[in-house]
Amino acid sequence: MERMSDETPRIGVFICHCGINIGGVVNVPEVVEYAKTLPNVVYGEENLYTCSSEGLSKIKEGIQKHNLNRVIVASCTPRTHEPLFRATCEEAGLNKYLFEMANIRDQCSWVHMGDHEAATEKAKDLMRMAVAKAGLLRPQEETEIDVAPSALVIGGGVAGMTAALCLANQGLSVHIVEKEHEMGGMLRYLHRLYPTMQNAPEVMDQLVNAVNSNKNIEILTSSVVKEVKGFIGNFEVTVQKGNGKTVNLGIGTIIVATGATNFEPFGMYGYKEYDNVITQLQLEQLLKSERLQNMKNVVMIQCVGSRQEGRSYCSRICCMTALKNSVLIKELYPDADIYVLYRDLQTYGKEYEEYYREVQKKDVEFIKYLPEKPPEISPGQNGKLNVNVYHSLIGEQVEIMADLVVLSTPLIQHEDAKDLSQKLKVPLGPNRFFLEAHVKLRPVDFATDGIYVCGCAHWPVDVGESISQAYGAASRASIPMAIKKLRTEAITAVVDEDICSGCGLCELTCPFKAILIEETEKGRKAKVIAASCKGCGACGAGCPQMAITMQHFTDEQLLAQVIALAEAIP
Amino acid sequence: MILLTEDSSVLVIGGGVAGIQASLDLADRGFRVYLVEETPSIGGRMAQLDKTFPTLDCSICILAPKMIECFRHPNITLLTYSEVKDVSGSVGKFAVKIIRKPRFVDETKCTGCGTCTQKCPVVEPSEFDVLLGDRKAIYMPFPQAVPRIATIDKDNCLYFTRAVCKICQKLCQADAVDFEQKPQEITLNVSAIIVATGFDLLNPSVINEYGYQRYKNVITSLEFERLANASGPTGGHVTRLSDGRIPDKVAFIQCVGSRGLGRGVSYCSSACCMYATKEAILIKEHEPDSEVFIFYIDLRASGKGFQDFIDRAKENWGIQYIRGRPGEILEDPRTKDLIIFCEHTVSREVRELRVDMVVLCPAFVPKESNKKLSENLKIRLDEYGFFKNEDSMLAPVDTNVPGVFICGCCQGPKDIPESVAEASGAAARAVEVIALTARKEAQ
Amino acid sequence: MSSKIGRFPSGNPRTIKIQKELSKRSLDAEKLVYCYECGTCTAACPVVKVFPRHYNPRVFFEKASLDLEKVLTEAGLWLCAICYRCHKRCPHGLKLPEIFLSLREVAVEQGYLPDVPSKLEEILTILREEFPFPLVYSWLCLRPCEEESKRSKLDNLVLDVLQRSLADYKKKEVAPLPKVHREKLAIIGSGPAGLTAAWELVRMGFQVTIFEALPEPGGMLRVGIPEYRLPKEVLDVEIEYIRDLGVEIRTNTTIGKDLTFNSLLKEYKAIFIATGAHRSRTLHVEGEDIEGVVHALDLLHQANLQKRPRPGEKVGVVGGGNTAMDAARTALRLGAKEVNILYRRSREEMPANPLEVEEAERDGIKIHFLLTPRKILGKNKQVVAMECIRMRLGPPDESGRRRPIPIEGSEFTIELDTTILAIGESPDVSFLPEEVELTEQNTIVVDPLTLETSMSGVFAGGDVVSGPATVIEAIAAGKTAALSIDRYLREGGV
Amino acid sequence: MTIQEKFEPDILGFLCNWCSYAGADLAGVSRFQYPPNVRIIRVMCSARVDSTIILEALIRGLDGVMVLGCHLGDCHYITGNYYTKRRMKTTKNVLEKTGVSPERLLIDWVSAAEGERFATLVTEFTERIRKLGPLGKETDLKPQQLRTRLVAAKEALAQERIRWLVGKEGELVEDKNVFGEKVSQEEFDQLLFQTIEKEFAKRRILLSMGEDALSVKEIAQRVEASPREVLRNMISLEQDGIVSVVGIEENSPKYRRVGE
Repeated sequence: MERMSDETPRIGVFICHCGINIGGVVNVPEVVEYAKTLPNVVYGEENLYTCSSEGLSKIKEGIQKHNLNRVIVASCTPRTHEPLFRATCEEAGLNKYLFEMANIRDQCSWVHMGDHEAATEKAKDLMRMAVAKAGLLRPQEETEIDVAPSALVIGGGVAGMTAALCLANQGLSVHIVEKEHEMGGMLRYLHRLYPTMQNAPEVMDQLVNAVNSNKNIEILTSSVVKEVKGFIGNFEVTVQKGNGKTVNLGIGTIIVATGATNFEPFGMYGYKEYDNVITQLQLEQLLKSERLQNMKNVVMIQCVGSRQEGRSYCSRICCMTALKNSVLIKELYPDADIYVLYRDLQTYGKEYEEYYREVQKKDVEFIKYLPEKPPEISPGQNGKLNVNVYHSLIGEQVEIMADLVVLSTPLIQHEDAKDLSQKLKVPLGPNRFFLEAHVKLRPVDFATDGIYVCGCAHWPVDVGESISQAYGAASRASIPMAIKKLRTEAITAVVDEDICSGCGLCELTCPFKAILIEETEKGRKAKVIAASCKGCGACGAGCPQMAITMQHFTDEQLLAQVIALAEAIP
Repeated sequence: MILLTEDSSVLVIGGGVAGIQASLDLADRGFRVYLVEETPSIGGRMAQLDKTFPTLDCSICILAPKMIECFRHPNITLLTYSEVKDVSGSVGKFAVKIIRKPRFVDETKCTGCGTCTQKCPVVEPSEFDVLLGDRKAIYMPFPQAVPRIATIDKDNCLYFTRAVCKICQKLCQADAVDFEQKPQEITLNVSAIIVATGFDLLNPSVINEYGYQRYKNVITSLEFERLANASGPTGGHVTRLSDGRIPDKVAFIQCVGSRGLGRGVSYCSSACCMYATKEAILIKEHEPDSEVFIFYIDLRASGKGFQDFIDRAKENWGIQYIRGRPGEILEDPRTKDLIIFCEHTVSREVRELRVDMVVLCPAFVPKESNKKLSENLKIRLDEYGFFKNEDSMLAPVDTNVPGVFICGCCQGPKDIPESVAEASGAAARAVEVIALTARKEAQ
Repeated sequence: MSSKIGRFPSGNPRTIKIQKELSKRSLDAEKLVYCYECGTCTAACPVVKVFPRHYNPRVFFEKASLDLEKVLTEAGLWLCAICYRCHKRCPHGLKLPEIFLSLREVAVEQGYLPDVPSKLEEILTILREEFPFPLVYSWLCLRPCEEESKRSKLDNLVLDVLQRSLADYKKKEVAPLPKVHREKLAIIGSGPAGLTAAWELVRMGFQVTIFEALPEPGGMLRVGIPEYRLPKEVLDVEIEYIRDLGVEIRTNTTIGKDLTFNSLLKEYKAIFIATGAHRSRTLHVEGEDIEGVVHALDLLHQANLQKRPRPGEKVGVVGGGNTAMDAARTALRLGAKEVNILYRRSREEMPANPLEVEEAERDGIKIHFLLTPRKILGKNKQVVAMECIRMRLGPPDESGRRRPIPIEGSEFTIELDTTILAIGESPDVSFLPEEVELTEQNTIVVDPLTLETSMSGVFAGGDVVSGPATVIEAIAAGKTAALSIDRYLREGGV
Repeated sequence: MTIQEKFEPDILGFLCNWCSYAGADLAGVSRFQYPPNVRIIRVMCSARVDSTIILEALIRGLDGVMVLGCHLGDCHYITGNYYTKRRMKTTKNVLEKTGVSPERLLIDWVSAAEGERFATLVTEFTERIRKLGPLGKETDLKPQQLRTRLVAAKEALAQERIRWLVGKEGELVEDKNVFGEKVSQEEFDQLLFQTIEKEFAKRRILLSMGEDALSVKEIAQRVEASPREVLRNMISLEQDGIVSVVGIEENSPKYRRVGE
């Protein structure tokens, strides 16, 4: 039985300890007692973990036993836990929009750890504001939308191709947009791949042929995404093809697999100053085309341009790349001596540590240098380079006459990533890599529904990890297209037709074209298209007649929160 | 032409974060999923953690929503406290025999109210709390357990050992306690199997010069997590096991049993550098003026935002990193403090460091049950005892048996984001292989 | 597989020869490449504690890879005490002592060390700064082979230098050192720990008296270590030197019998207990009391006192430590035809240091693993056979080593006429008052940094604290105790 | 400074769900501490914040208001934060007219990854407000006078003419107007600020009249403005039908409020 919400509100308040995260700073019992004194609050309780199944069943019990028609949970951030609590209310027969949260952890206890009293006062204020808004909440119904059964993969590297193949084999149609004139991405430049030392061109051809022969996949090379409109299930993507023509695609979900590019260490260690100072990628090119002449001493320097001011991250793949290239050099020239100058050797996990031992057996010396005493390069006799480094583990300067110096540089984000992020409306995180929804539990999703990310676009990873993430992104992207129907949020604009003067400012303001002026018997009035309205509220706050309000964020509700807050001010 | 066989189903073995993610992905797209977990509750290793790196989220707070989603998802059947007995058939048509170990509590009736656990007279060390805390003979492993159903530990319950007591049965208003429950064998027909059975930690007494079990105040990192957790044995206060005092000088030791050709295992367990830093920060958070040291060899922080996390630990929290693997730890018999002898390899001096508590970061090792499961599923183990994938680069989640997939730490040590991505990957491969097999049969 | 020693620059003919020679003598030179310089060996090494400026094994082998020429001239090559603590703690289990020994031989043969005698003189001067008996230490650590025929070029050079220094020692007139402090200090036990502490304290100007139960001072150096590893004459000379410095050594005085511990407490300001671990553990097995059954220490003791005990033809030694190895090799030298060693675990778990095990096997001694005696059978009080049982290894016990579990039904008997028990020794602490706290294994509980026991002013070190260990560890303990006693007296009771 | 109890300002924050609210959560997760004076209301986009509600908050005694959105170009709703930027510019201008320092209204952009920056922003803003002191301290108005000025400002911001202008700014300045010409930003701002000036003056006049019939001179006295200026506003109010002449006394017309 749907709980009728228009009779007087009966608000239940559930305040969480979250172990000691809240309870350790905010005096939770005091806040519960205070909340019970607030208008329309008929029931209040505290528990250790409201998000646990025990906590949730307490909410359901509370709704039934005290006949609640509004529920407030004071705990952590609604961004992660609102869906969970709303679903619980729904199960107890309460419309899930008759629910409000007060963030007394991330925006209260965790940030006012030094002042327990002020934190408790703030929790009370936030409680009062939530109760004020809860009183004015109305039930809402969610609309259902169709999902186009076709995916867009941006980037034709190893990650993009793997994800596309996986989706195609599930019977979904896929469009790959690759800005270069051919597929393969970074694989085109690589020679052999660690740890299995498989041949990169073979791996690439295998993938490219599979992609070309799969009839569910359409490949658009030297093409760029020009514009993305719409939302999950109903993206309208305009792609600009190599020949200047554009094509419009109806897309259900999008996977960003744009990879990353190599950092050029200009002005570091004599790069471009001496010609026998090259990067690992250039070394791999020489190895691939067998143009690497014989040599006695090779010095590799790790962390060139990374883990320092301005680019603070470790780029994960440079150590293993250096080791792999050492193995390739030793295969060509067995009596070459190779010195790897490192800071922290990133040969993590099962296979990479084993690979490190294989390399140790092959006349490769590992010298740990300190960031404050980096190696110095100076020209030596007959074309050799004098590499002078302070071997920090034996406390002495070591001098090597190097025939070749190889710099291990990090992968960095593409220049045009900012442009793509704005088109897709997905954020870039620190170091300009794409920012995922949650670093631990949603590593391949974006916060925006329907858009996913994998490979180096998210963070520098090697080929094996890119493939594993590609399968992950394919799985996430296939879900909406598999179930064909999606329920969208009910937070949309509502027009009061008596006040609306049909001035059309709202139509001008809305970026989603979700509100248009139509002729009605009562004259020109604004009309909202619920399916495409994203609920941002720009039209409402700009309407000259103040005729538009947002469901679940109405003017009265916001005002009620402000008034409730102001009550505490003497 | 979309060929998504909605009627096929998938078996997921292991209810940790990887098993949960794979099950949710498959169930969300309409597949029937059977999630088998050998302990009474899903949640796995991650449920035992207090916080996670690099965001310091409270681990159970971000895992509980997913566990509850699994519990409430119409397409997922939770088979907890159950084991895989036998597997036959091939991709598309596997027949799996599952043994549902008797809980001696009727799952349909128990509401998880917990009165029985309060009154039960028998107290046993709790496996979930790594034997630091205790539980009753009838217990729920942890507050956020899913499903929230009690379980009776047959070997210690007075009724089974001396045919007395039965207090829990008398007290239970839902009349859910049923001592006559028998093991139940059910057979499932599934199209694909995903293994996500996770890992164990090496018993660090193998490196006996570190004194684990000999010295009271030498604990493992998992024991630390339980001590630091609010619903742990000490309510979230990290205390010394010798005298219950809050330590103000703590040392972490990395690679205990890892990266060695002699004792322990030869691979790197890849997540310890990061979680040691996290645990160090937890100490500084509880006790700002405490001193925390981390003895490491190579700091491995190459994941997203990891290096910034370490830099923040150094600059903002003042954690002291020492490059060197201690040679010896001795215990001061009176104060039970620990004296660590280590060469600070960058200054080449051997120094003694007196601390109140030592936390060892032991190697990740394969679970004992891997052997039996690999025989049942006929999938290969690698030389360390982890499950072996077909190709660590091109087919990271496939196994030598088509239709059987592996993800998470059961195939090698990795951290939570990699496990979650791999779990989604395994789900995608399962769907792809089912679709391909169905299409082949349709032709 | 390339070796880490002399690896760079690769292709240098001289270093290649060294690498070939090394690979012939010991495998671990190859495994050294896996070292990632974690510093565990240096942290665990007692010699580093005594000579931090001269010796760091990790740095030595790293430099040996980059600049072999220079590193071979360093003192570090000669200071390893062959105690294998590094081997037990290294994550890869590398056996550094064997590499040092082989490297010395090969370096001499390859002409890297033209003037060995002056180098050894230099080493002896370094040792004299910190050691009371540099020659005893050198004999034990440089290990010159005692059979004439098998001696290497290096062995002969070493023996010459040591013999010459021994002769100088005898001639040297030593005046007793001035007594600066009034306090009189007592040391119980004249083993390596006691002697080192006495030497350090007398040099600081204290009056030191050592009480020794046996007729001859030296402890384990005297009774435990066989003549072929340490000629007793060297020991006598160096102990004489310590006596001349002013240390009074009263032999044949057992504390607890001739004098009570409490009487010492009244008379001496501080006491250092260094009585070692001489009481052999019993096997608790039927037939252990039969006449042919003898404890390893007693055999070694008899042999050392030239009593020439007569072991039978077929000898069985039970145990896997250094004492078992010495007892077995001594039995061979005393005329035994066939010597077998029975050890209940496997080779990796053997406490004896691997070099001793190798040399025992080279002498023809057969070692049987995973075997323990169940019963000793005798006929008219003479040992005729021993019933043994096969073992298998279970999960690790508290000591971290895997627990041996007997396999029922695998019993069998070996004929032999002598059984030597070498299953470890424990200290005789009966003379101590209750206030001195003990562990279950009867070793004394001390503060690891100051070596002070639970009684203030009473210190303890060496085997009586650590259980059976090597000479260098006892020396290091003696030095630490001396410093603590000095600090204790200066601060009026720490 | 007398040792009276340190002034603790009350601050209201409007944060957009996708960026600044997420940034605030990240500050929490990373335990960046900041003063507890701010109370946050979550809105789906910073563009949801109507200027009138900001004035409402100040009228009710808040000492400072923060409106934090996504960085320009990052907005989850593409152009939301551009509208916020324009509306807050207008609000600050009106606020200035009341004598209250516009610094009490903070407009800034915080991304989901800038936890530390959010904490610093809140700390600095709280300090600034603390220096400014309680609301209105910087003016020499009595509380009642300040209140009527703020109400006048709020009513001005509710006027169709200003809201229409603000809504059209994007089109007029960036694209072209209906005649194809482009208005420069300066020109537009000048026009906007003039309109604000007029509307604000009219609202103050209406508020000061209350129900009685007053002459221009009397009104000028009440609002402390020149009679000439008041007259001009009265004519335009009369045109809008909001006031009308109800009689003549000593040959000066008496006006009374009729419309609205």
